[in-house]
Amino acid sequence: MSALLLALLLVPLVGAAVCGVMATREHLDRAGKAVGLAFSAVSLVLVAIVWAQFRTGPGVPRFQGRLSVEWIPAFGTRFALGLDGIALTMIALLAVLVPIVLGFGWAEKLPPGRTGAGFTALMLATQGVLVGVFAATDVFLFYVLFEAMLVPMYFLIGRFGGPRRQYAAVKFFLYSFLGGLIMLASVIGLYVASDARLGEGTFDWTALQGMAAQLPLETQIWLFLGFFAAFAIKAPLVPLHTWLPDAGAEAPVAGAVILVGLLDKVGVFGFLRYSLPLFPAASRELAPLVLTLAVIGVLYGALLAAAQTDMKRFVAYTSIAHFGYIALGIFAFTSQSIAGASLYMVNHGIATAMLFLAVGLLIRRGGTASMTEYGGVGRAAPLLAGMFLIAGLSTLSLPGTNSFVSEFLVLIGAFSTRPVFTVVATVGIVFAALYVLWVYQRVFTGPLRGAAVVGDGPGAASAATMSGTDDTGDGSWARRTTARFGDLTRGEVAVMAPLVALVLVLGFFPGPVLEVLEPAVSATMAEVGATDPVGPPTPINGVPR
Amino acid sequence: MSPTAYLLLSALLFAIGAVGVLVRRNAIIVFMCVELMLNAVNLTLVTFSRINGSLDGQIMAFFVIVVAAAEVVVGLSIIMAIFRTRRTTSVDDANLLKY
Amino acid sequence: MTAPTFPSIDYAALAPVLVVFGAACLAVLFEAVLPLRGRSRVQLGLTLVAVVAALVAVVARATSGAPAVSTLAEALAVDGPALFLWGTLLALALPSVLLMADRSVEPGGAFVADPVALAEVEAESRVGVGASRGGSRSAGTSGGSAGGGGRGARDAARAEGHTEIYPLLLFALGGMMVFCAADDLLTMFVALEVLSIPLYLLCGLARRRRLMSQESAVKYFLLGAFSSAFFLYGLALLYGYADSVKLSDISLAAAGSLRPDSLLFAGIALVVVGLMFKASVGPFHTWTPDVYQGAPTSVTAFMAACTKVAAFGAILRVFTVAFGSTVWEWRGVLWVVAIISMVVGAVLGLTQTDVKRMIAYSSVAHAGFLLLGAMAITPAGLSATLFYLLAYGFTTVALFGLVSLVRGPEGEATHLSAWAGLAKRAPVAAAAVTFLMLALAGIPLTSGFTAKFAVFSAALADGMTPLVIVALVVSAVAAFFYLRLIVLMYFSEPAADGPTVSVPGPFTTVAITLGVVVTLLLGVVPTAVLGWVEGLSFLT
Amino acid sequence: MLDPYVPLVVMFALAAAFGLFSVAVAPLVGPRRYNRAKLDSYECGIEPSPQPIAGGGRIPVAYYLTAMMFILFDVEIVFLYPYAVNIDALGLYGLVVVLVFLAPIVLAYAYEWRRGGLDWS
Amino acid sequence: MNPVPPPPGYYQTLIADDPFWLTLIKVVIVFAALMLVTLFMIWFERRVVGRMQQRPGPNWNGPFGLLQSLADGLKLAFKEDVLPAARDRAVFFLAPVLSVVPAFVAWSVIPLGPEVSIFGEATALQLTDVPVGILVVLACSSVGVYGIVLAGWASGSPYPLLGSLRSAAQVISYELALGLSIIGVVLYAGSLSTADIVSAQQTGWYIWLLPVSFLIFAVSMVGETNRAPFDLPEAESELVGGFHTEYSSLKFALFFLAEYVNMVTLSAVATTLFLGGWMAPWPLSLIPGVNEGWLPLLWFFGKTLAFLFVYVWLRGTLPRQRYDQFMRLGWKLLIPVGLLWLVLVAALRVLRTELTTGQILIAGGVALVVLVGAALLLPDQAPPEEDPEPPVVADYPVPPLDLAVPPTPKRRRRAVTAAREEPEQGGETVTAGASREGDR
Repeated sequence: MSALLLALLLVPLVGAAVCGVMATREHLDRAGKAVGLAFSAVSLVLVAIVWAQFRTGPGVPRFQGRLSVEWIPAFGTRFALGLDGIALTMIALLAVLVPIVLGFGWAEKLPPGRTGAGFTALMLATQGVLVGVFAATDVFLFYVLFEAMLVPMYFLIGRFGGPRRQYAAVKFFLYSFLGGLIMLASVIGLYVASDARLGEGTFDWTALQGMAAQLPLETQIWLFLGFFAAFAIKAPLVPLHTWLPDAGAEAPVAGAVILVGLLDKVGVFGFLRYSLPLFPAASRELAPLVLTLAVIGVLYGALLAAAQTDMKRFVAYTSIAHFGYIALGIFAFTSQSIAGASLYMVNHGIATAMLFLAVGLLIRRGGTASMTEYGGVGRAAPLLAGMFLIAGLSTLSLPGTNSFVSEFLVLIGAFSTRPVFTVVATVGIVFAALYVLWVYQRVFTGPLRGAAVVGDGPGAASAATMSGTDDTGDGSWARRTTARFGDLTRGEVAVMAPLVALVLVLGFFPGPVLEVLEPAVSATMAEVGATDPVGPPTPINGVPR
Repeated sequence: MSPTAYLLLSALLFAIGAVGVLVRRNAIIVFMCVELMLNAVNLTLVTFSRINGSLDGQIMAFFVIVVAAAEVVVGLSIIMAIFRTRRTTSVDDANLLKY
Repeated sequence: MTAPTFPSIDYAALAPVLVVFGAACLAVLFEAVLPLRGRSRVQLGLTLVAVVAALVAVVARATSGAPAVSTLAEALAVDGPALFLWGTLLALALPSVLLMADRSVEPGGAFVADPVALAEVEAESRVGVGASRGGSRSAGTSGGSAGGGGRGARDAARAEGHTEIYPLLLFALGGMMVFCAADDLLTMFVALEVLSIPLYLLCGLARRRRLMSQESAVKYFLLGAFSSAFFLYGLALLYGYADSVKLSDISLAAAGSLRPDSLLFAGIALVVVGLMFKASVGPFHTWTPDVYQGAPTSVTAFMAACTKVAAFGAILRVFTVAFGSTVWEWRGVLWVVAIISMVVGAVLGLTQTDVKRMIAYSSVAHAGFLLLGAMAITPAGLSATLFYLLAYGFTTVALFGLVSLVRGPEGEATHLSAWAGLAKRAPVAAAAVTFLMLALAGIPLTSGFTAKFAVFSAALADGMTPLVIVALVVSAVAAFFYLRLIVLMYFSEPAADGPTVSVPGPFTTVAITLGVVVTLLLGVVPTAVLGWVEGLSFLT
Repeated sequence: MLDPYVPLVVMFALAAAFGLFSVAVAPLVGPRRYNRAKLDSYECGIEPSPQPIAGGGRIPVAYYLTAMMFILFDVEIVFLYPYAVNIDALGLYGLVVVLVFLAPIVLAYAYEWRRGGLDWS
Repeated sequence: MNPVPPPPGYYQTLIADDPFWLTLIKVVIVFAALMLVTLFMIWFERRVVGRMQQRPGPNWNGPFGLLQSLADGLKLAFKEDVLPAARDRAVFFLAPVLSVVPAFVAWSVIPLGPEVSIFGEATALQLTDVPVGILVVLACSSVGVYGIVLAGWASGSPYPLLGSLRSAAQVISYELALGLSIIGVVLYAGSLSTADIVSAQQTGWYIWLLPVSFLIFAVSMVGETNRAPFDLPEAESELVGGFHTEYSSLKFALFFLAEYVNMVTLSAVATTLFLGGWMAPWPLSLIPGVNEGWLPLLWFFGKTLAFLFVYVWLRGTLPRQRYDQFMRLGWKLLIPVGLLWLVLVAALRVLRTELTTGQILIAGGVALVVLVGAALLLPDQAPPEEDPEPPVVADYPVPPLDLAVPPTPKRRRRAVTAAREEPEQGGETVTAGASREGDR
């Protein structure tokens, strides 16, 4: 399994290199895209094998498929990988989403001078680095990859993004980089502390976990805050979130999926993997702070989502609300809430991906992300409307969709320890229903209207120019008198279908995923030193379905 | 005379040189101020040599003299080159490089 | 008169320095006797051979496990750090030499044509006179053919370029090597001058934008001489305090001397100011941007990389060996200096519109980071700083190599606006610049990150937490202007009459590739180098 | 016991007094017949080609060059004096060191010669 | 036969015991003597040159015209003191003083004679003997340059400026050779004290031991004092009067005085360094007691006068040199020869005490090989340039009779062929060259 894990890391990177080379030749563009897709498919297969081999149940080791090679002995750092349930689910989600977004991007018209192969290369590079981020069991390695993943994403946004892409890319990079640097201080602090306590400096997660928990509270708090800064920016928690709407709105849709669906998960993943186990005392001490931010995030994200007219920004703000839930679940310190949060990470990825893709399909047709330019799209493109609706419902956690299970787990788990926060957060559910349905109503229902849908209004024209699409050569649009665009093509349906399936399957049948998550969750509980408030922990498989 | 007086004198010379470097704008004069500083150091070295009762300080003064000579040569040639190109030695007139 | 005792000389230990200085002298001789045609090739060959031979000698010495010695009447300490610094200097000199030698981008190289040769050719081609210094005579040839021949010869002389740069470079290099191995302040001072003076000259030799180049030379010279005067006065005061300028004696004296401490502290302050000037640590950095911008780019590369190595090598040695016993008295001041340096470098770097100036300010910020490591007078601090120097040097050399490739009609186009959309014109060059910029910013998997990590952890372990925090914030600020260049190159549309990126000649290619590869290797697998620097300690 | 340098000072004082007296007395003893042309700079009919610096003229480079060369060689010679005094004590070692010291200077000298730095046109 | 020379530093301690009144007396006497010698010298020069040119020279004032110089001096004192408007006030006044003072001070260290007794005080015929006597002389001659340069600069007029620059360049150029030749003496004497140097010559004058040093010293001495044939700063045909063009009256007299005192000083130094100072010449030195008491003054001034005669002789015989010839002589002949000679002397001196004969032979062989090698590397002297101008036969230039085209010189031939061989690259080169014309 170690070999598989290494392969999971390397395959996308090799693919990225191959595509990157092919991107320099104009005529290899299509071939490059195909090669990239093939590589991502290989990754998917590999993940499936790993998943099958992953052992669950009580008594499994903290990490499976461990791989540890000496890297920089002078720093006591090792190239160490290993999987726990949480990491596995995230990697699996990644492996699923990357082929989908690559498939989505297949037909995307790119701005002049940009090649699809280059785009694919950057996507695969992101995937490879992200696998490493999730699988790292060496804090130094984690940090290295944590910073390294900024680079391909920076170029994804900066090169393939919307009109304000430069601003968004730099903002994204600087926020994350600053957070990372603050975390670096803590990483070094951990190292120095380990040097003092263990006799030699180490970055091994297990060793550090044993050591750091013994640190005095004050030290723990300082170190915790260093990590927290990075993760809170990444997650993002509310006062540090402002880069996300910009980045989400300006990134290309496929990039936004990975950015919001997975890259940001590193933040909450970091809470789970690093903040809690390494600094349990500090985590408990500062939990109210985080919870406050989380709940504010839930409400603030929901309110601002409702106020958006740009659909990509809308999705970004809904994500902020969701991240609030996840953080709430993590810092409530119950098995249910943490399991729920872990599951939420997967589900949010799927839901957001789908929502983004649906928005992307709409933009591909209308040429703009502005809601005011659309109206009654459901008439012209019923399939698209359906997709959007499923994604929206999943986002608002309608029972039967995947998100419901996780949100429910979070809320009931958190309620037992933090009733006040939970109650306030519950209000967010109402908001969610409000903003999703409102958007759906404005865009998809009613008669055909809006410049992007029916006319050659200024919005359409400018949008067409902006995205570089050329609609004069396509006579099929002109023949339609009602709408300028049609429903989903077969290819587009094929791209969306797996997501629909996932939404529904995980909505009704989350067991396998929870099973994988369970050992990691209980280990985290043990590491943070928290016990469930009432009686023995309820088996999390026994939650209502 | 007490050696302190020599030390004070050399410190004074050094300070005059330093202030000159900072205040004057003509390259040649700035340069001469630097030389003044170097020679103030020589005086200090020789005085300390006397105080310490060792000859090292005087030997060091020799080294300083050599270095000062080399600096004079190189400095003059550079200043001369710029003078020949733009016919001024004022540091203020050298203004292509700005912050 | 008592018979003097003569110092013993450990030739094996000194071999690298001797090779470099010997080659420098030989190069002067070549300059005097060789004919103009082909001289540059011979000089380049000699320089390369000397640098490589010295490098081999350093490596041989380092691997042989020979004990650290202080030789030449304890003027030079050939110990672990000294050998590493020598290796670094020589390794950095190699690409710098190649950059200087490149003539493919600019016919005749980046330096002014040899005025003597030009005058010679001119005299030869003058109609009717025709007598040259070689004693040949061409009276009676027709004016036209004489003019035409003169033209060809003139171009040839121009193409041959300035060959004095090689001996100058070798002398500077030798001075740097002595500088960072000097075991007493006087040797250090002499070495300081030996390394500075050729650099002053090299700065003023640019073929294009000559005024700017000469101006930078004057500025560098005046401020350099000013700073060495400070160093010297500090030396004198320390001599008065300790009755010796040997670093170890100063340390001993500081532990218990009857002299007033004001001498010691004034001496330390002045010596440190002198050293900081050379290392372009803010607030003593004022010459840096001007000189970096004005000097020929290949010289800037050499200066930026090697001078910093040498200066910090000396700073490390002085701090550890001479001032180690008084560290608590002076460290507070250096905290302020380090903060100023980092902040000034990052903040003023933001406002720059010229690439070379921008890198100059970045180097000021980096000097602040380096100071962090140097201030931690611990083995970890020492090894971290040494590693940082190596990493930073290679990154900088490669970066300036790339800067020299971006050319407009007026020579190098260093204004930021000229770099817009460069990625479209030259994807490979842009990618290399990007990578190096990320290394300067300290992104993981580049040498910049490894180096920063090492330095910061050393500083943190030595109790400089606030400084490390400042350094991290400054890193983020500085990242902004690195990113800005990347943004310009990748996300902006190229200007219609923008500069072109020349196809680099083999020399430049090798130099840049070397820099990029080392930057990458030190970021990904720094083990070998870290292993080397780890156990090093100064001879006290 | 008199410091051996005191007579030097006395001599200096006497010579300086004599010189200053002469300079000071010169305008007093001579006649004064004002004539504007007398106060002008001396000319002999032809405009001298190198103007004085004050008038924007330049000093030929060769003078600077000579000055620089002088500084270098003079410093070299200064080093030879102490050696010459102590030649017997320093012995063979001293000789070798002095030769090593001279070698770069000779080299520089050869370079200067060859590159025409010693030529006056 | 020769008495044992006193130990080094003997005269120094002897003189150091002088009471202050004795010092004062000596100072006054030396000063007065110098003035007298100058007056004499001016007369002497004019008379000797006159004789050389088959004319009597000054013979009207006093016996043999001896008072001519005094008359000239008095006349100068009563001339109008012209002060040019463009002068720099302070410096214009100080320059003559600066020029004359070092000339006198240098005399303080010249040993005029051995131990004598003045008013019962045992002392030496020397104003003072300092351990670095020779350096005092050199320092004084260097400071004298300031007087010249400042005089030229302060005049605010082109001729003096150029004259002073020339003069300064000349003095400093020849000072190098001078310094080098003195080192030879110091090598053997082992001391910088002038008295010690003279004592060291008890066994033999250095002119025999160090002939090359002496020659170099003699030539440099003439150059150093700006005397014919090296009197370029005062080249009337080019520079009117040199650095003192704008000076008149007593100020001019001071420069004049300084020049002559310098001449005398250097002659005295040459005597001290190479001719055994105050010691009697060979056949006379066999007479016992000839080197004691006041008698050596005679020998000393005799030798000095001999040098001064040579000065005059040179002036009367040789034409003035061209400036480039003069500088070439200094820089390209005197300095390298001086340096080589010095190394040779030092090596011999060291090796004689350090090595066996066999080793000396081996070292000599090696040195020879090195020398030969160095000689191969030495730059080739340019052959004398032929006059490119066609010979003027009548009032107009005519072409040479042999109209053969001379062979193309090597260097140019290569350039021409190179240019012909690269026509393809030529285009590129030309455009590149054209664009490069825009260089600043």
